[in-house]
Amino acid sequence: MSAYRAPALRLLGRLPTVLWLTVMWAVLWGDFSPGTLVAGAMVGAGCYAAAKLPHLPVRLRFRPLRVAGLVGHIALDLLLSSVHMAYHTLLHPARVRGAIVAVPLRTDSDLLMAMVSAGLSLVTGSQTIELDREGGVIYVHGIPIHDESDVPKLRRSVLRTEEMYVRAFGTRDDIAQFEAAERELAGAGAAAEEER
Amino acid sequence: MTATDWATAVLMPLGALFALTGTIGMVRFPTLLGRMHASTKPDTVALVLILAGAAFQLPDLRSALPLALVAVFQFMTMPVLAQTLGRVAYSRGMVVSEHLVTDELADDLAKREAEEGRAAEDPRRAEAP
Amino acid sequence: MSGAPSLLLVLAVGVLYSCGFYLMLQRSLMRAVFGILLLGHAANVSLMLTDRAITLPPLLGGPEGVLSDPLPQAMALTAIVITFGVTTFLLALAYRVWLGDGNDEVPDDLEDRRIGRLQEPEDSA
Amino acid sequence: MNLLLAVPFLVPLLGAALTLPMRRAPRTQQVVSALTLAIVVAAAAALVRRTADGDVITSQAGGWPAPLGITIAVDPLSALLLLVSSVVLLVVLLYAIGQDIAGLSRAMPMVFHPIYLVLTAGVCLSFIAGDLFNLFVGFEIMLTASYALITQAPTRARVRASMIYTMVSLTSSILFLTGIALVYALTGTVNLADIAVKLGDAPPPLRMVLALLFLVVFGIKAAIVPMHFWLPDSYPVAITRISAIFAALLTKVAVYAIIRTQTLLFSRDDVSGVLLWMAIATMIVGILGALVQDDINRIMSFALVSHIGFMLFGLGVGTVAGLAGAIVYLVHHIVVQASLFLVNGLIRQFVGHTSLRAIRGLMAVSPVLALLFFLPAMSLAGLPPMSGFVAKAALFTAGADAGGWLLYTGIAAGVATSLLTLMAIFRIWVRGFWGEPLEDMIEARDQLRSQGMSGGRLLMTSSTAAMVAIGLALAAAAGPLTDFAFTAAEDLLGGGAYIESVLTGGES
Amino acid sequence: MLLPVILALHAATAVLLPPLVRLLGARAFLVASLPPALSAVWALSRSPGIAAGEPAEASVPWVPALDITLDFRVDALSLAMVLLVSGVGAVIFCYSAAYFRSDQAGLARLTSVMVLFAGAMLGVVTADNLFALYVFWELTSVTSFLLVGFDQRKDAAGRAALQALITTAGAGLFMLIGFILLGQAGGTYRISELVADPPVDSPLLPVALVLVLIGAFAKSAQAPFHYWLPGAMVAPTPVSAYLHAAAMVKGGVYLIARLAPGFADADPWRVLVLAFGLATMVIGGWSALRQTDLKLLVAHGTVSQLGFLCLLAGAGTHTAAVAAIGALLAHGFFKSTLFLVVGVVDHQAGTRDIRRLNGLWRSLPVTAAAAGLAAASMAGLPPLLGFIGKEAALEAFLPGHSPELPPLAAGLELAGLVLASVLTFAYSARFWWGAFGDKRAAETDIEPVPGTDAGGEDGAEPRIPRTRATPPSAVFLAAPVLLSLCGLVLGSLPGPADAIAAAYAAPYSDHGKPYHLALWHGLSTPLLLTAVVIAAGAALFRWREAFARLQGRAPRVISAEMGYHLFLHGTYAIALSVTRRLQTGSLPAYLGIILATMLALPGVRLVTALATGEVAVPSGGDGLRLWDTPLEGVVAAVIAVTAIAALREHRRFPALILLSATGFGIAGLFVLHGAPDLALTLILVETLTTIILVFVLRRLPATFSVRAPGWPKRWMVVLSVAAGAFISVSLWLMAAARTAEPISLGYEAAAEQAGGRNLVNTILADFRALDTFGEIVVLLTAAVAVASLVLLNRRHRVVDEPSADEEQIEEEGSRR
Amino acid sequence: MNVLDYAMAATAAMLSVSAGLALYRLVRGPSVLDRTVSLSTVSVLLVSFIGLEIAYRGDTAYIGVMVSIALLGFIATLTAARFAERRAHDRD
Ligand code: NA
Ligand code: NA
Repeated sequence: MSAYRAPALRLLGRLPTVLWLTVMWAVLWGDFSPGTLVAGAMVGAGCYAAAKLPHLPVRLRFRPLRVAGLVGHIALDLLLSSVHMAYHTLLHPARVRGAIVAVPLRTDSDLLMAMVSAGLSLVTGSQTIELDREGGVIYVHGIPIHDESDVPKLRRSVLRTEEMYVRAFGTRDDIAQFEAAERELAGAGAAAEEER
Repeated sequence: MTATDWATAVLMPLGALFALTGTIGMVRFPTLLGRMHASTKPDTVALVLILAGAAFQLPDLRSALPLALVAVFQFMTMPVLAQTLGRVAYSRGMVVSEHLVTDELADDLAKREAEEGRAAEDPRRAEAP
Repeated sequence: MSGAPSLLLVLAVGVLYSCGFYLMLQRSLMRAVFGILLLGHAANVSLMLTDRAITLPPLLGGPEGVLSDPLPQAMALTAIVITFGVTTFLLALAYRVWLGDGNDEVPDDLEDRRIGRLQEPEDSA
Repeated sequence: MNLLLAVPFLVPLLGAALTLPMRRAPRTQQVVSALTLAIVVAAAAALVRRTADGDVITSQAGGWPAPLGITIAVDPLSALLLLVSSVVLLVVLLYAIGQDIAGLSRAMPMVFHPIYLVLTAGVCLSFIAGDLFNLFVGFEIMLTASYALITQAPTRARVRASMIYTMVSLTSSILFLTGIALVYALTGTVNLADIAVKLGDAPPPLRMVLALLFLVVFGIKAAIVPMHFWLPDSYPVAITRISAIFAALLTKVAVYAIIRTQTLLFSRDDVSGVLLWMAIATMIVGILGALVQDDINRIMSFALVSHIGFMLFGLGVGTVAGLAGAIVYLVHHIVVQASLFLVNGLIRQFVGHTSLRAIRGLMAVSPVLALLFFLPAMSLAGLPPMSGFVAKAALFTAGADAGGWLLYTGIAAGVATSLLTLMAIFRIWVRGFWGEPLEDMIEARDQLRSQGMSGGRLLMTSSTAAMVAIGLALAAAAGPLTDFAFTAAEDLLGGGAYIESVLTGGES
Repeated sequence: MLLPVILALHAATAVLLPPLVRLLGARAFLVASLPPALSAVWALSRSPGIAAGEPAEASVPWVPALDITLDFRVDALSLAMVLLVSGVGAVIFCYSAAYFRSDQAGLARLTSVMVLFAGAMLGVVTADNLFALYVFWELTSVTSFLLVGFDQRKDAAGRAALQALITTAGAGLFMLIGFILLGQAGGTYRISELVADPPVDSPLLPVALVLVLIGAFAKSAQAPFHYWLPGAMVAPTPVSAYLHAAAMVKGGVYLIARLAPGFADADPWRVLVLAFGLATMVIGGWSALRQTDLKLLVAHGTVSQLGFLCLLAGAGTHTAAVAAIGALLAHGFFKSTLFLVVGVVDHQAGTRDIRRLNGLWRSLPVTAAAAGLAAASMAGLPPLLGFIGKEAALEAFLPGHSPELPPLAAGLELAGLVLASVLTFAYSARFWWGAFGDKRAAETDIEPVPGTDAGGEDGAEPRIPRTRATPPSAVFLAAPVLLSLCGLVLGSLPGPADAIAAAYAAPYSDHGKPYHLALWHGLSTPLLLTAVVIAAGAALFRWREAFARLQGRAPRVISAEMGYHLFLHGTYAIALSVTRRLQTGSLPAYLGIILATMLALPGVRLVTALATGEVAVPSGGDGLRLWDTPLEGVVAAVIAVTAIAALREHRRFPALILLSATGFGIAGLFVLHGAPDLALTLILVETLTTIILVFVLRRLPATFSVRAPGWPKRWMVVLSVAAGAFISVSLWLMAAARTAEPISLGYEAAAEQAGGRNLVNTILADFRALDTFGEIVVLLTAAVAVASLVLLNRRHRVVDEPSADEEQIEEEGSRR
Repeated sequence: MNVLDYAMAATAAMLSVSAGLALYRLVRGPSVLDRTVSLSTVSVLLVSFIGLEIAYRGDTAYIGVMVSIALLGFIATLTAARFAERRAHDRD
């Protein structure tokens, strides 16, 4: 599945995780001296090896503007939905119902799918239950869902989130593939919607 | 009271308030998924607000950096937890259907099972792979 | 002079010890292990309670104020690590008991049970 | 830091570090272990010489002055116990090496050697620690090593026994730590000498509570009735070399700790009544247990419990003579228990087990074994002219000298215990050694004869014989030993020398 | 002085004998006889001086701090005993060379132990230090144990040996305490000093004397300890002759004789000695008359004689002391002769059963003659030493003879003495007749000669065949003959014996009527009494069958052996019931008892201190505060609630989660306490522990075992809560009562010197680096332990070392 | 006391109540997942508390603790969830 077979590249793939662990280590010791950093890198590498963490293929782009937009969107969403949730919590939690919807995703990048899934889970009121990578379907639990009419709203917000992630982080190929799939699904999706 | 003090004075109680409503939700919601929604995510908001408030009380940016790291860490880990918990809850049948408006995952699973059942009944297809 | 710890903490440490002892007295291996874990906590908290709460960390050159007593902290640190090592061993042992006996129980001594069943001394010549 | 003082603790650890990776060089590993212990023996002997006049040698680890840093202190008692312990450790090691050479053991040498040396370090540190928390660390080193050792060749029975052993030890450790917290709460210090001084101003009832709590803490490890039950359920199950060392040393380290804390820290508080009652209960309950056992190792374990009572009695007498008696008994008992457990090991090797139900006529098949058993057995029973007699005479004399009905009761209990010990021990002799030998034992003998004496077996037997001989030597040297014990006891009860040496520097 | 060397020689010979036996066979006994012979010769050479009142002394230091010194002192009494012990010993060793076959199993052990015994016995009778005496005393017990159990393949031998050992060594322990009390009271352990200057005013003296007498009585087989001696007859005959006639059993008599000059007047010495001695004498004589085994007959006779000796030795009058020496020597000679004769009869005729022996005097004339001399001496016939001793004894107890004895007591004692002497005469006669005499068919189990039973009508009894015996060798005979002649010679020429007796009796006042051992004292009351004894004894023997019927009808004397068995059985029963109740094998029970002990000792002390107000409870102000900050409430709540919830949770995984939360709470507490490093470490350790626990828990069953730990739950709750309360209250009170500023105030200055900012780290790395080092050692050791337990031993998980019992026990356990 | 102090007190109070509520869920369950969720909340609350502590003292000594609690909370919760998943077939 990965083109990064060469050892050097595989090492490169692991670097971000180890780097992250090193930083945490340094924070832990409250000390960014070289010694601490080296020790942290060693511990990080050790943990990495011990835990057999998956290495991330860095097949990403980074579009600062889009990313900023995404972050802003998420932050706002987080805050608002939390307030929304608080409202339900305080008033009538027993009456709140949810729904699990299946949303076919348009991108076929594993990494992007994972990011979308995580992004959905980050925000109050929605969270991934299952991710069918092969089928490209994400099952999302949403809350609060009062009745059937709220279901398409949830579906739409999932799709919007997907698009934002793809446009913020996807490579040019990813975006091309995404747009092709979107076009393909536009018709079929409507049909499917009716079927349900 | 300096400006930073004011910032702290606003951010911290606000964060605590989110935490409070979150845990109230955790107690009050009748379903597991409901409790998860109600608590895990407002907690994150609460934490970020409180850490921001704390950061304003620190003398310099460098000592505040770790607080930012903790916040980032929380952002990174929370979805992982939420997804894991959701998946487990569902697979263990703890998502009660009466609290669901619709459950398309159950529908799909039933469909898939039915297909596999047909495959098993059909001797030709069973031997084929 | 340091003064006594506050009543709430005295109560908390009492509860820790009591719960630890209670768990330790159970037949279940894992509960006994949990008991030891709690008791380890309890002992370390006891060390801490020899000094007042609401003191500054024992760092020189920090903000002005009363510093905590560093010695109980150092001893508790050592004790935590030691307890950890030993508890790990206990767990490994519990695992072996389970491998051998297939249950989660602290087993009785067999020879004691055999002697306990005797009605007459075996040998009084 | 005084190098001589560091040797008993650091050299074994160095040895442990050296032997740990030597899994492919068993001979080298054995030589290194033995050499390490030989060095410790030499150092201990030197310390005995230097403390013979009652001097206390102290040293501050890291050079920090007394209450701040950790004090290492060797007084005559510590030196004596260091010497006896290291000698016993060395001889048992030789036995173990013999067993390994003969291929008769399932213990893993790569684990056994380093951990055995760690155990040595723990025992030695406990003897020389001049600091309560450091004593705790020493105990923990010793105990952790003992956990590792008692599970060597883990059969189901051994795993069960280890569970009991470990849980009880842990309980004791936790209470020890709690005791340290209480002491620190009261005095704000953990240096033994410093505590001794600062307890002077403490309210007597609280001091008494501490004295009794530490009695319980170490009483668990010393197997004082009613905190002894774990011992006969765990020691006999371990493999020989381990049960020998455990029986000989581990309880004695706890007895040492009792002596040290009660004389140094709690000299102002009179717990002698409690000590004497516990001593009496320990003697009687222990030996009654021994009478109904069926397995030689278990008989010995119960007898071990029982005889801890004698040492406690000596401490309870509260006089120099009583304490000296306890010290002589301590030394005697270390050697005699090691001897008996090693002999039991030889029996187990010979017959396959140590149950009296299936041993008969050992004397006819192996007169050497019989002799090796008989001599320490006599000593354990307190029969003259063995060291056990001298020790017992010292205790009884001290008790009678001090007088009082409780002491007379204690002496009566001691007499009863001696008689019952005699019965228990000679029951082994009559049932196991006398009588018509069983078929399989004759077969075993013939098989051994046809194989001839291998080097390993020779080493096992001769190290056992050496241990027995050391016991006889103790009897022969009972005069100097007792004199030394009196010096040690005077130091302990005088108190001043130790405190002065620690707090005013001594040597460093 | 030569004595310690001679003692060492015994020991050295004992070590050398085993190889010699391999070389020489039974003849090695001749080598073995050298040390006792040397000892006897040495004693003889020193006897003039000793008799003249110049004891030989020597001293070897052993444990000076305890006054355990091997002091030796040979005075008249010791001289007599040395001559007996070593002289008779040497003779018996020579006899043994003929008695034993060279292929006898265990011969090396036997010779070796016998020489050791001879040395120990020599030590007993020459020691002048109570401890030294005890040392040799118990050495004789142990060697006797090995000798009685010599035929170790027989279970009876083992039982008898153990019985003798438990009785004598057990009583010996009482004696040791008696010695210690005596030594404490008198301020010295030197026997000669104690006897010369007895601590008569000490309140402990009566106790000490009773204890010492218990030891002496047991050793000398006085009632009620007399059962062990007949039992010990399973030993080979030469051993019995030596130990149970000449030497060991005299130990008690010797000790009594040794102490009597100092302590006879102290209560309750005389009463005990006279009462028990007389009772033993009568009981022994009575039961000797019932025996059919010659050896047992002699053994019971010995019991009787020992009673006689004890009362003489302990009576504490001049004449009794003189009589004691006479009787002691006489007994040593005649009793060992009798044992040796039994050996010869057994060896040559193949039996020692009276009912299977008939007319043996014809085939063993010399043996019969020697036996006759010895028996006559025992019976008290002139001109033998036995007669002289008995005369003296009768004289000693004549009412009014000695002012030390109240007339009534003396009269009673005398009557008893006469009665016992009658019995003695009768069993002496019975012995000779039983061994050598001609018997009627009704008195034996021997098949009558065919055809001789027809003549029943004329009153003639059927004839029974004479027992056949091969003639013994000269060497074999020499010993009994020599020893029996000693009795005759010393009886006829009592001068040397009298010299010794006089020297021994010197400390007693003779009240102007010095008594000497002599054949003829004129027509005196004792002579008359002797005549009465002889007449009555002869009558008793004449009408022995009638007497036997009488004995058969008489209620059995309460057997003291039953007492021994009761003691033994009772002890084992108590041991079992105590042990099975206490040693339950249950770990929860053990831990519970430990907690209970903690509550019973320091716990109770704390409660009494609180109840009586001995210790101040902090009140108001600084001591009594609910909290330092309300946050403590949160932390305390988290800790308490999760901990309590964890113990109520029976499912392992929720319990683990709750425990993690407790860990968090404690970390919070550490934060409040200004201990960031501690909180950090706790959390890291907690994480690791949790991970490990999950790994282990995954394999274990989902819920905890719910089997009750064996006692009611509420007890456990009470116990745990009380223990927790004790500790926390102690902590509270102690912190409130702190006596000094904590030493850690010194760390701030020192840390600057050490160059550390974090005080905790500085302590760990600098001030208390040794602890940290130790902690690392513990951690590594634990790692190795875990590895060896879990990883390395995977291959052999179940049973890997011989432990046959385990399976067996397990089987039994499951069958239950 | 100024506004900041009041704010901090209010924060502490609210966090405390939250902790109590989380504790309630932790103890009551009913399922292992409920406990897992509340464990994660407890850890977040602890981190918040420490944030408060840092603000109160203006000192960063506790940041290490904070990071490790965050780490532990994550690891513990994840492990718990994984565990629950693996043993889905048996009742907890
Ligand atoms: Na004391
Ligand atoms: Na503090």
